[in-house]
Amino acid sequence: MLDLTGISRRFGATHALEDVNLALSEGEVLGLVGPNGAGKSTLIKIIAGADRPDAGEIRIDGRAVHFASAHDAYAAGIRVIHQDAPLVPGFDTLENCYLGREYPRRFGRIDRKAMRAAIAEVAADIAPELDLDVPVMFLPQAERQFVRLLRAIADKGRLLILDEPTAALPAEDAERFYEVLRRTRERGTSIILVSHRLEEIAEFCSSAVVLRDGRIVARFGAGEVKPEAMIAAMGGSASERSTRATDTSAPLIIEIDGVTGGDLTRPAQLAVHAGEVMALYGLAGSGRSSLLNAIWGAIPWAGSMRLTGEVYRPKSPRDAIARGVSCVPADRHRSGLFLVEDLIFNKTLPLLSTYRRMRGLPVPDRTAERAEFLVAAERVSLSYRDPKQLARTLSGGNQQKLIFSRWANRHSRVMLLDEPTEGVDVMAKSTIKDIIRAIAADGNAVLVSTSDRDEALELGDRIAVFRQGGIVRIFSRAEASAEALSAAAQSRGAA
Amino acid sequence: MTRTNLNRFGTLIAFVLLCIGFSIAAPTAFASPGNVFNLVQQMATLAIVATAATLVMTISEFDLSVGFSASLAAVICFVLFGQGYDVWLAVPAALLVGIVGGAANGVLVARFGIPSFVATLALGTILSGFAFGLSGGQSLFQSVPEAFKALGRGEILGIPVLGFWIVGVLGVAAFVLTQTEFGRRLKAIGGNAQAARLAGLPIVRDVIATFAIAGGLAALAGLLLASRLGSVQHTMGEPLLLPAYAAVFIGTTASPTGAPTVAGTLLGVAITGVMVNGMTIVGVEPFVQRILTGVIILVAVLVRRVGRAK
Amino acid sequence: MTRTNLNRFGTLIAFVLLCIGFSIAAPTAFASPGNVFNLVQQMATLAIVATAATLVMTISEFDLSVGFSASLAAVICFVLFGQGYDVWLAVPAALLVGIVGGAANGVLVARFGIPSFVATLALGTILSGFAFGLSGGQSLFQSVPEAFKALGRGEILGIPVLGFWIVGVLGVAAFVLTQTEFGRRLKAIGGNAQAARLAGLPIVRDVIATFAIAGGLAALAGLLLASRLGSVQHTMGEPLLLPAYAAVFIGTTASPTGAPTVAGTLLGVAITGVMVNGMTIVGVEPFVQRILTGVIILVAVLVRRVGRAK
Amino acid sequence: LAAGEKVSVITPFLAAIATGEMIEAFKAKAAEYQWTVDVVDTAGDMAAFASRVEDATTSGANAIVLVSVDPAQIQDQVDKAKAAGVPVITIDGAKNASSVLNVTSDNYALGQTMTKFLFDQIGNKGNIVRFFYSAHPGVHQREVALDDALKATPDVKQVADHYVAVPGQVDDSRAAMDAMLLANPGDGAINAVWAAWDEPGIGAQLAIEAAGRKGIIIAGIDGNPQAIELIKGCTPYVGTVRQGFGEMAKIAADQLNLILAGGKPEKDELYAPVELITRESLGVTCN
Ligand SMILES: Nc1ncnc2c1ncn2[C@@H]1O[C@H](COP(=O)(O)OP(=O)(O)OP(=O)(O)O)[C@@H](O)[C@H]1O
Ligand SMILES: Nc1ncnc2c1ncn2[C@@H]1O[C@H](COP(=O)(O)OP(=O)(O)OP(=O)(O)O)[C@@H](O)[C@H]1O
Ligand SMILES: [Mg+2]
Ligand SMILES: [Mg+2]
Repeated sequence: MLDLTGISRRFGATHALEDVNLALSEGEVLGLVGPNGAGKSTLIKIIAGADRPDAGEIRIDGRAVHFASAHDAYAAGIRVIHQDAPLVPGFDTLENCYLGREYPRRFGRIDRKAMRAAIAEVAADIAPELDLDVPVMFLPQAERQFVRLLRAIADKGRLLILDEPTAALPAEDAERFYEVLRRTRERGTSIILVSHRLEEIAEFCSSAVVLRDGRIVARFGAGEVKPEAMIAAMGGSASERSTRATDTSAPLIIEIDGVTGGDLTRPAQLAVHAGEVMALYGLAGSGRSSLLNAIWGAIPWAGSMRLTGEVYRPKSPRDAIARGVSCVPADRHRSGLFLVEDLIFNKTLPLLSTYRRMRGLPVPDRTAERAEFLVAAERVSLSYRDPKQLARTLSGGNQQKLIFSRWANRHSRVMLLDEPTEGVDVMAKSTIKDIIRAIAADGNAVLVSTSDRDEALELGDRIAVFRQGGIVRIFSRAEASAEALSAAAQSRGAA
Repeated sequence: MTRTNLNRFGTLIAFVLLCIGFSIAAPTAFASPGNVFNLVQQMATLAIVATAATLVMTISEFDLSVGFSASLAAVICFVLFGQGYDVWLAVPAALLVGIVGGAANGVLVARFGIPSFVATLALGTILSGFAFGLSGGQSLFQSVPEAFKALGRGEILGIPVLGFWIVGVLGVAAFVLTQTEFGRRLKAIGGNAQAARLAGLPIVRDVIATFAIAGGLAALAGLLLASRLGSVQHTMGEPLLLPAYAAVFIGTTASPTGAPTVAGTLLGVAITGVMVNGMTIVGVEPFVQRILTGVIILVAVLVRRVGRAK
Repeated sequence: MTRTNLNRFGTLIAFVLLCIGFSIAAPTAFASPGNVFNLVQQMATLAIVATAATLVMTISEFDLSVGFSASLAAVICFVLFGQGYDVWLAVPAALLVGIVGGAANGVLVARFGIPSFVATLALGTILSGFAFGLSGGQSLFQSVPEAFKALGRGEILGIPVLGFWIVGVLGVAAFVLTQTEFGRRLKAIGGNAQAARLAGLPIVRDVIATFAIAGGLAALAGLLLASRLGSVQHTMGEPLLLPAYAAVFIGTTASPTGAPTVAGTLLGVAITGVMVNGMTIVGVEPFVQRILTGVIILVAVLVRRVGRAK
Repeated sequence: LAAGEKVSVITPFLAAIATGEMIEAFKAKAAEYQWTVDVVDTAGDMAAFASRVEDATTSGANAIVLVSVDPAQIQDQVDKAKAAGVPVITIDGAKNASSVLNVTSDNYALGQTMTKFLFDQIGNKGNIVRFFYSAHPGVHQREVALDDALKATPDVKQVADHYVAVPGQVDDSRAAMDAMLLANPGDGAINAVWAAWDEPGIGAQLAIEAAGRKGIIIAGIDGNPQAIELIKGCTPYVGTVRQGFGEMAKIAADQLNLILAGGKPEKDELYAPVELITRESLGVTCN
């Protein structure tokens, strides 16, 4: 049904896409994979009418189409979730889902009852606890991702395109989503799925293409879609699972005692040793981010904390930084990046005062900033064109690496990481994991919240599982398994 | 009562307290039916211009030309009267000028990407030049038809005619913003233009339409003011600008998401209107009036914090 | 030449063309050293107020009180002169009032979360009330010390004193914004306040500081204006408000990311300044002047599109 | 004869009707003398006003005419014009060491004439309200005249006053009068409205008419055509004092002609005659 021939798109000196040819048949479920910056999102924007190619042709059912706006693509039956798709903050879930769609009406007025009926059905399957009437600006980040999913799925089309729909969703939440997606597939809707979780692709897609540097470098047909093969085509190799055990004799770096705050409604008890990586796992909205934000001083909290044995009461991230704590916040667009500033700006901002040319004179030394950016970018394998390019022009995964790079060469006593690998490709994921381990190995404490269950198992010396605003269990490496984590995260009854 | 409700009521409570205060200070004069009648009349033009500002702010833009459009519409109407044209021609012509001027703003903003602050100020300056030139800098008051005077004076069933205008214009605007697809689209454009673009909304068209409507409303306000006063000066609309936006912003503090609403704007208009009226009745010194105006506005927007969860 | 450069040059080219046009229309008068001298003097107050606006817009806020602060500072200074106080006391006192007023704006915005439009308009109204009360609503021009007049008049080495003020104030502001940690933080706050907070920036403190500096600059502008004129009216600063923001916005159209810059603002000030000066010299009718003003601004901000990639 | 001379006419208040009238009259007279007249308005902006005076000086104007301002408000610029040999005269301004001439109505006398008329109409006894605007030096003189008259006439009391907002003066005055009427209800609570110039008086008239209040009279200053219509129409508006705007402009032009020819005016301040306009003087009878 969809035919792309010779699609090219350039941004200045960057060839985001070069002569891409792709055909999608009716009912096909195609995986689109490739390293960060390969051009996946760009390709999707073009198919969705959100961007125009410099060359090439798009055909639907054999007829050439020219999408002047996203509306034209919509009218052709194309439904999309873009990567980091923006929502209208003041709109609730229902209104966000209906954006750009025909509203049901009664007596000339918009009929909310009908809107609710249409959305609630799908919502019950994907996110049963989502409040459909709260402006999304008041929803936690994970729930906003449910809103995006709902938006794409609730409105049935011919072709559904999903750009990393589950990047920050825990496996259990993602499974519910794929459940619904399977039904969509069975109805005969064609699907293009972008994901860095290659198991998902292998499990869900009947075919796959690998994009690299703007070109399609490999195609896999039915039965050939295997993670190892795709990684090889991307030019990387899979990482090993480490097998260390916690050194309980090492001093405690951070002690958390009865802390509540934000979504963390039940007092949390946690202590992390020097050299230890503590993974935080749980369903979306279970309180992991709130714990990290409390330690970061970003939200009001109650309870008590100690840092290297001393009382620690951060009132703002500033206090936390001063005590040697570092943090990569979740939700890079809202909480992390300065999209219309350049890469160096984004990298050096939190520790700007360490780049002074002369002590006491608050004037950053640009040469020093640049040098350090180059080192950090190398370290997180950031792919970029120019340190002065705007953060907006990086691909999603590279934006995530950029935020991570802020702290990559700082000596942090405590490192707080909230979904640090969201949208990051497999190769870079293992690089980041290595960095995290190296930071811990220096005698520091790392708390990493991740929605990737395998990553939690791989990274965590111990794994704290959260459920409904509290820690339900802390697993040692020996006790932990995918099944055990899922069971704890979803357990019903008394915690 | 939810947090949202408490928030919303904060500014309203401030308004009620203000009214109670003046009623105590000047029981017979302030709370009299006659004064309520006056208040409605005095607030009408500002309410309509502030509604125009509300629409434009819904798409997160500014329209600084509203005051100038109001003046120009009034001047054009009176110039046409002077040349013997009829109300049925002069009024639509004047409104049309407002709409076209507004649409031009919209084109500059949506098509040419000029920041709305510059575009509307520049276009407004042009409009004011025309108002000046057409009026010859003179006050116009001759040969005003009775039918025109009836637009903004007198009463129907004991309610001032301008009251009906307020209800009509603000009612329609509120309906459009909250109940129609067009209104939804405007909120989406203002809330996140990128999201609106990715959803395929006809942004350019909607932005132009919004500015055109705002221009039309400003022109209407100018005509009603001219009708009420029976005379036109080429600068008469200009003092409406800042109070109109002040009213919208005061209104936003009464909305949980901080978005402009017609109801909030009306509250903002009412607060400023009652304040000036009440202080004049009580006989507050001019300079003290200004100080109190600022203080009361600050208190009004701060009160809502009383009802806010920490 | 990159696209960025072309974009940046667009508005500058418009400015140069404007100057060339006037030089042709009035060769001896416009392009004379005496007129350049005048132009520098005439632009100084606006340039300084526009710099204040630039700082505040860098953190994505508005300060509508700048004009009122300028007036109040000038009034306070002259009232103190009238009571026999010395320049060395009166000037710092007046500046301090501007700084404190600005800091109060910052507190209202950063601590209490009031939209800056409302907070600064309300506070500005309070300031204007004080200016009114202190001046008694009258023009003040008695007992002005010579030392004060020297602040904003005359020349040093053939360059008008006010020229040094422009270079000094704008130079420092540009340095602060582009070269210092503080400037970097302001851009971060303006770009994404939430991300800035999570990156550990002292947002409340920086916002208060920004508004305080803006208030101080506005006060300085008011004093220089008073020095230049030798008299003070309690509303004298108000006409600076819209042109100041217009200048900043014109300047943003010359910046690749649409962010305010001191250089862009200066260009905006220069365009408006040259335009009015040139038209006066050429002798354009007042109403035509207004129309041309609007047209020229629109053309100036549209020219940059010539150099823009589709 | 000084034909072909370039004269710059500068004012911050062109939007004010009276100022506009003076400038029109001056232009008409200047046309007879074959001068080129450039009119500049700064819309209430004193800083711009100073700048435009500088521009006129450097652009080689042969004379500068300032309308409706006191030169002391921009002393430095006027001094510079004088130093550059450009004669400055003012219409409706004030005497100044650096200007050659001020042609004006005696504002104090205007205020006195109007006040006396108004007080006489109410039998020198009763309650008045005041609409004022001290920012304008001329208008302020009228207020001084009222203050003096109030002191001398203890039976007349001022019960309310309003500082008029400009622009928007008519609407603003109307709203203020609405409030004053309510704050002072009952017959005789207000007997008269003293308007420092006609436009606030027109606003007050609208409020009184809408409220249907009887027994209140209004007087203003300027001889605004709309006010004269109202006087003719047997409304509460009973009087205005016409400033001889045309006359002032004519005197100014004649004197300027003299100055341009190298002469000197007879005095440094000349007054145009003022004229009280009432129903009587207009020949209308009302009942
Ligand atoms: N607006 C833009 N301006 C300049 N360059 C851009 C722009 N958008 C994308 N690019 C560049 O195009 C290339 C492809 O980006 P794209 O977002 O399509 O990658 P991606 O495959 O989706 O990566 P990821 O897995 O990280 O999401 C990158 O080099 C990116 O920097
Ligand atoms: N009262 C509050 N004030 C400020 N921020 C809050 C408040 N309550 C929650 N938050 C923030 O809102 C966000 C909630 O998002 P998110 O769902 O990611 O966190 P969570 O509830 O901990 O769930 P998860 O387990 O998926 O991380 C967090 O960043 C949290 O710190
Ligand atoms: Mg992508
Ligand atoms: Mg989270």
